[in-house]
Amino acid sequence: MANQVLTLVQAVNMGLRQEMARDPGVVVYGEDVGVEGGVFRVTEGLQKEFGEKRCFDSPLSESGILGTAIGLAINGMKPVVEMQFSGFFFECFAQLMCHAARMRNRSRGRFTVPLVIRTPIGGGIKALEHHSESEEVYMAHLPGIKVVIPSTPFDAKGLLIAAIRDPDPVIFLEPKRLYRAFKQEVPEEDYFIPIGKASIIQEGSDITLIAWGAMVRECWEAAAEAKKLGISCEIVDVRTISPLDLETITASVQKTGRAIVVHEACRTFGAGAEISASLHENLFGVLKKPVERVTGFDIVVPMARSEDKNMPDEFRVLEAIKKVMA
Amino acid sequence: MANQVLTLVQAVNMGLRQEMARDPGVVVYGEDVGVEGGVFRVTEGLQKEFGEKRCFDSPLSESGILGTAIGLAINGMKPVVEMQFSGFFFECFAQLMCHAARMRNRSRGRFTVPLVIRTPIGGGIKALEHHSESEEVYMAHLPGIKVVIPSTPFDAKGLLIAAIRDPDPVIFLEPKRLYRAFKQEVPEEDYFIPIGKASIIQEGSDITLIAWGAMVRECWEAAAEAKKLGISCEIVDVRTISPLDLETITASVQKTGRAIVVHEACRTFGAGAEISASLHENLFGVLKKPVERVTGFDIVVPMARSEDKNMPDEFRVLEAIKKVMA
Amino acid sequence: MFLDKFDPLKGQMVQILDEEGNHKEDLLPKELTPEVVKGLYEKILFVRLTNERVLKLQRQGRMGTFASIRGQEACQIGSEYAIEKSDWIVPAFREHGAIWAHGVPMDKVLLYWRGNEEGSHIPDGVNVLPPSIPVGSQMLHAVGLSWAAKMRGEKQIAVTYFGDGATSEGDFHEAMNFAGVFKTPTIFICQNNQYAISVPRSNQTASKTLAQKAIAYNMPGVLVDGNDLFAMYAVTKEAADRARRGDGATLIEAYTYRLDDHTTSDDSTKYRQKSEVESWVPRDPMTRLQKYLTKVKIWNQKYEDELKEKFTKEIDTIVEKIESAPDQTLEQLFGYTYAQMTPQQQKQLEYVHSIEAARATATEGGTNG
Amino acid sequence: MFLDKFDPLKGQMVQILDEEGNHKEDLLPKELTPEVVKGLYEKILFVRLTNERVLKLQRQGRMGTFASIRGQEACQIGSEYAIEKSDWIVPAFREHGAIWAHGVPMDKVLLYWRGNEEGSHIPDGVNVLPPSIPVGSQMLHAVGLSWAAKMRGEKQIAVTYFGDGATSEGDFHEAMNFAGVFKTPTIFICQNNQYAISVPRSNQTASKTLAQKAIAYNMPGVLVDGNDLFAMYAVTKEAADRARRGDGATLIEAYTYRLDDHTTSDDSTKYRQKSEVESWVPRDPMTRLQKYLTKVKIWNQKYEDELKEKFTKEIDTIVEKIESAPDQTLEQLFGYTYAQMTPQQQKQLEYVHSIEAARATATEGGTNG
Ligand SMILES: Cc1ncc(C[n+]2csc(CCOP(=O)(O)OP(=O)(O)O)c2C)c(N)n1
Ligand SMILES: Cc1ncc(C[n+]2csc(CCOP(=O)(O)OP(=O)(O)O)c2C)c(N)n1
Ligand SMILES: [Mg+2]
Ligand SMILES: [Mg+2]
Repeated sequence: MANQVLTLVQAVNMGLRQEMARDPGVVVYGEDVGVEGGVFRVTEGLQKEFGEKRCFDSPLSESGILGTAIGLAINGMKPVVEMQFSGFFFECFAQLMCHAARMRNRSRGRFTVPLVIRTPIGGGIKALEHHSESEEVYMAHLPGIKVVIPSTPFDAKGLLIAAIRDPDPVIFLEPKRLYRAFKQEVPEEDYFIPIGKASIIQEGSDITLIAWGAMVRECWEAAAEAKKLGISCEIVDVRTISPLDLETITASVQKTGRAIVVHEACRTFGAGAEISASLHENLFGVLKKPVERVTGFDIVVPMARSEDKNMPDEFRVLEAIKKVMA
Repeated sequence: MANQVLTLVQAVNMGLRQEMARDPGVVVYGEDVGVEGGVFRVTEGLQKEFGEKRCFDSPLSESGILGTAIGLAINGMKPVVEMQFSGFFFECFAQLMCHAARMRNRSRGRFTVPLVIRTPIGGGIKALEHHSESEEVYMAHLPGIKVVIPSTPFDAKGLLIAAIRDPDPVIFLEPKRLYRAFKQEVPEEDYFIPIGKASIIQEGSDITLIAWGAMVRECWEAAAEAKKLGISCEIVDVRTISPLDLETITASVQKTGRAIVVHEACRTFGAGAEISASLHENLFGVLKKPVERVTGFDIVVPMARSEDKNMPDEFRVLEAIKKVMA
Repeated sequence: MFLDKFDPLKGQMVQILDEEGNHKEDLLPKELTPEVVKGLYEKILFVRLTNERVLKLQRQGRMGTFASIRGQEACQIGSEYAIEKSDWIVPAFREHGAIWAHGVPMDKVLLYWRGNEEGSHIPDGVNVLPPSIPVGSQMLHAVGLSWAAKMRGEKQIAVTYFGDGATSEGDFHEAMNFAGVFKTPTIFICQNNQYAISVPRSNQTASKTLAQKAIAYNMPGVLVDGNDLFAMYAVTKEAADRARRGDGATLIEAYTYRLDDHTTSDDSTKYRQKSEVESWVPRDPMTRLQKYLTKVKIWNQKYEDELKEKFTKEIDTIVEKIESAPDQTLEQLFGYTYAQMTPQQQKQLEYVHSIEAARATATEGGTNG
Repeated sequence: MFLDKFDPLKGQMVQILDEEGNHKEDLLPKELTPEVVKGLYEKILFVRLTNERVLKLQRQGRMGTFASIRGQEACQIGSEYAIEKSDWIVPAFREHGAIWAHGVPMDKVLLYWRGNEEGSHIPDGVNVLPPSIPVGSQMLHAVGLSWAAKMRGEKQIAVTYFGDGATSEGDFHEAMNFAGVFKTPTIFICQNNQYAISVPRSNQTASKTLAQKAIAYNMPGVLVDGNDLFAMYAVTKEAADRARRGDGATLIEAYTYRLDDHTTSDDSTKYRQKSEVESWVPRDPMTRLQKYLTKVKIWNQKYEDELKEKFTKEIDTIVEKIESAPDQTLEQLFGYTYAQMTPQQQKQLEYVHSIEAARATATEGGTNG
């Protein structure tokens, strides 16, 4: 089969289409995912191809979407539901925490909830209020839930397929800033990216940059600039936030002795804290410098005109690299 | 005025009563807080004393409770609402995140939301499912919200008064295990414990134990055992989880060179991560040993008969002390 | 027949068997023969005796916090009898009657309330979800379960139980709305037992009945005497047939009363008058069944005494079983979070094993340190 | 008078001014004199012209994503006119008409949509909450605001606006229920514009009207022609009087249509027929007002042209003002999270200042690094 050159939106769409074709139990629903094909067009064409029973609009009701999906999943279906923006995710968080995350445990394995929640996350597209937040740590702190986030079209398709076939509930975060940011070759075939495995996307020897989603590209660009200054950066794309692949991350930092974690979410009690803490705890005496965190600030995500002031970018990552290497 | 010897429940009750007497804008509501006086009797007698307009039952509707409290607070009242158990807190989390936490910022100070949410937190009383969780980090990661948790009756009254008089939304966490665990002298007078200040409750020179709520007592007891082994523990009662008083915590660890953070919540992406990360980042080269975290595990909080197996206790803290001092 | 004839806006309530044990012949479903009623009565008796025993064990410190169902047995046994074993039951936490009748062994029920996860390990083949403590949250699961069957063209339906308090939660609304929009084969049974802990029904919502809330979703809503086994059976049967026919969901308000405290942690004398409780005693669902069964010459004191003796022994066995049931192991506590343990969990499990070993040694040695 | 005469279950809808500009004299409130109607018409015209301008600016990249209100102006201007300036308005995000009429300067409205926080900085003395993007969440605030007034014995009420889609959210249910239980002086105005983005009203809920959802809370619910300024005024006035008298809340379903796309990011041709949109054009709330005002000899082309010219100039000034408005400073972005900055924020603010200084130097130097 040939490869196609796709955006992240198109890669997710391909993954959904192929999984719907493979497994008649896959149903896709959420607000505006049917006729409209989703506000970001991720589900475009699915209703046409598979009919209204496989891909359809739900009422405007996030808890309703997840709560019914839990029932569907227990009774043998494979719901892949969309929360239109992660900023509205907390409307369904009680269902996630009290039920989706716990049903396997509560029933000692009799009932499981193999569903996927897709939701666009993060800033960078100058959207309205509540449309640019990064809530990954809330989800990742929850035992029973897996949280993945791709940073490329290739990974997006592969992680989505893995998520759909996973026996447990998976939250599939889509960095909306990358939806159409670039294209990449994506195989037509079936493949998957294992959940729980980070990826070393660039090898280097001086310092490890750790990021996920849209921040991976900022690291990439900062690393290119750093190279000009003679600094060799290794880049870890975390890909799965929970369960976190500390093994890969730690091995990299063991080698480089220095690390920077980059995320959009606000700093305090953010996901970077766990990574920094774990690195320090596990590599005490090995680390040459304290871990740096380049993050969003402890403020409400600013509206469109000022959102850049909060968002970590290449420049801030590069400054951090220079600081750590100094 | 005389002191009274009170449990934590009684101390909170006294604080509520005195604030209701002082400020006619204070209204207390929630599920079963009126006639019943709360399922833990924290609001006992308030309806009788202040009438049904000041202390009353609401429908079984957490989002309704917080959402209306936001409106009340904006329009000049001072709602002190109860969420019956923190395990049901996520029913109102969207209101907390999208509105309570942001109204000051969104309106550039025109509207503020000075309200208090009281909720019992944590395990240790062999309660039913969903009644023993510790959700503090979810709340603490949210800019715009303050999160406090007392570990003694004295602090409970003082922090509650501070919370009620604070100009911003404050979550007042009540460690249910301590509700009636012990009594303490509590002054009749008006006093408050400043929000944002941790407290060194025991000085020591070898190691700093950092905890909040019910875990403070486990640290206390472990420290007493450690003393027998010739180890001198300093204990920091964090008291305010957000904004975290890193200054006090860091100063203590700067002195001792060693630290253990103890919390009931599950470990990964828990509040201990931020404390460990910050200590390592700020005291690089000063720390003699990596920070230890003694926490609940990454599992669903077990039901009553097994909850002890998950809960950090004196023994586990002491083992950690021995490990760090080894 | 009931769904379109009894209008909750007019305050009409379905009752077939009254407090004196008299029944309306025209409304009585034929299938409720004396023999069938006898079987259902025996279930109610068994459930009530078990409930009593648990309350006793709890007072002796041999049980955890427990939610009594005394007074609500007919709601549950009647409605359960109206559905197939292959149908789903999605309970709140006060439905031991319904879930046991549907196939959950009573020792499981008791283990749950004893605080052992094995109690919510529903046996294979029994289509009942574990109890749902978060009030109002479970009805959405029933919508999803029954919707799955509909999607596959199967005839399975789901019944979900919840309290009067649960109707105030947003999830009740969202569940009803989904059921309305997607015409799912779901039966919503609200056991209006007049209280949500201490909060009386009248403070929970301003609407005169809970059944009328169905109008907001273009769904039939019907008020039923929840202490009337016959009415509960008959109305649930009609709703089940309707659901199976593809005509969608129904809301049933079962008007009943919680004769005991909310749970064993509660003291209901704080918020309700003894006289109120007493006024409900004659409306006890068991009493009127005894009267009916007396008329059809099935019930007499000897019959009752023999049954009680038999059931008491059965309950003894159950209690022995749960009191000797092993607690959950560390492997079990970690092992069901995901299909596979995470690396973090593996490390934590190792750690806790070593801690427990050290603790055992310390305890043996008589000191901790 | 409207609230008890028009039954949504019977499909009855309040209309006073029809599409041809004919009115029902017996229903027309006396206070709607031709002069008053002229004033309201001018507001509608101003709002519509502003709306058009913003759409144009957006296409030129001079505005952020914007939600047009074309077609819904009468809903908003009519209902707003029925309340006092001291009353509260709690909008969703498609209520520029109502909030401007209530006192929010139009430059604030535009600044908000331009993505500047100063746009939700409602001026002192104006009782309007900032737009609420999370659908369905704001009605609870209106209940709380008006409840506060009731608690203090003041006569203030609150009006909250929301869409047809919002009725599916749990928070709608909880807000209605609280308003019912506590009899708060709240008016719930659902602008049923037939769509929630692409989802038609019929897929949102199975109930025939949204107004009938009030029955679940023992609250009056009334269906109103939302494109009829007179009806919107009259019904809102009755609800306001009722609320102020202490009789509690009302649900008004304003039946209207969103003539434009959901927002400027939307393309409504994907999900609705051109013919459907065209069928609503004759029902435009402005057209029928023009016809009415022509009859009472107020409206003519010259009047319209002069008004347009005047308003266009006013809008020019507003646009200049917002385009020259300063962006938020770092101090502003940090300074309103709490009454006082946290130590963490202080450190972060210092850091970002140093970063921005370094960035400025790097940019000057022409390199980054
Ligand atoms: C979401 C949520 N909020 C609060 C509670 C605490 N709580 C447990 S039972 C109960 C009352 C339930 O009343 P109702 O729905 O009428 O059921 P009943 O107990 O009468 O059977 C409350 C408030 C809970 N379990 N879940
Ligand atoms: C809680 C929540 N979920 C989803 C969205 C995304 N969204 C924005 S507007 C909208 C549709 C709103 O429809 P309706 O309530 O009818 O209002 P209208 O836009 O028609 O005025 C949706 C789904 C949101 N803003 N908030
Ligand atoms: Mg009840
Ligand atoms: Mg709409």
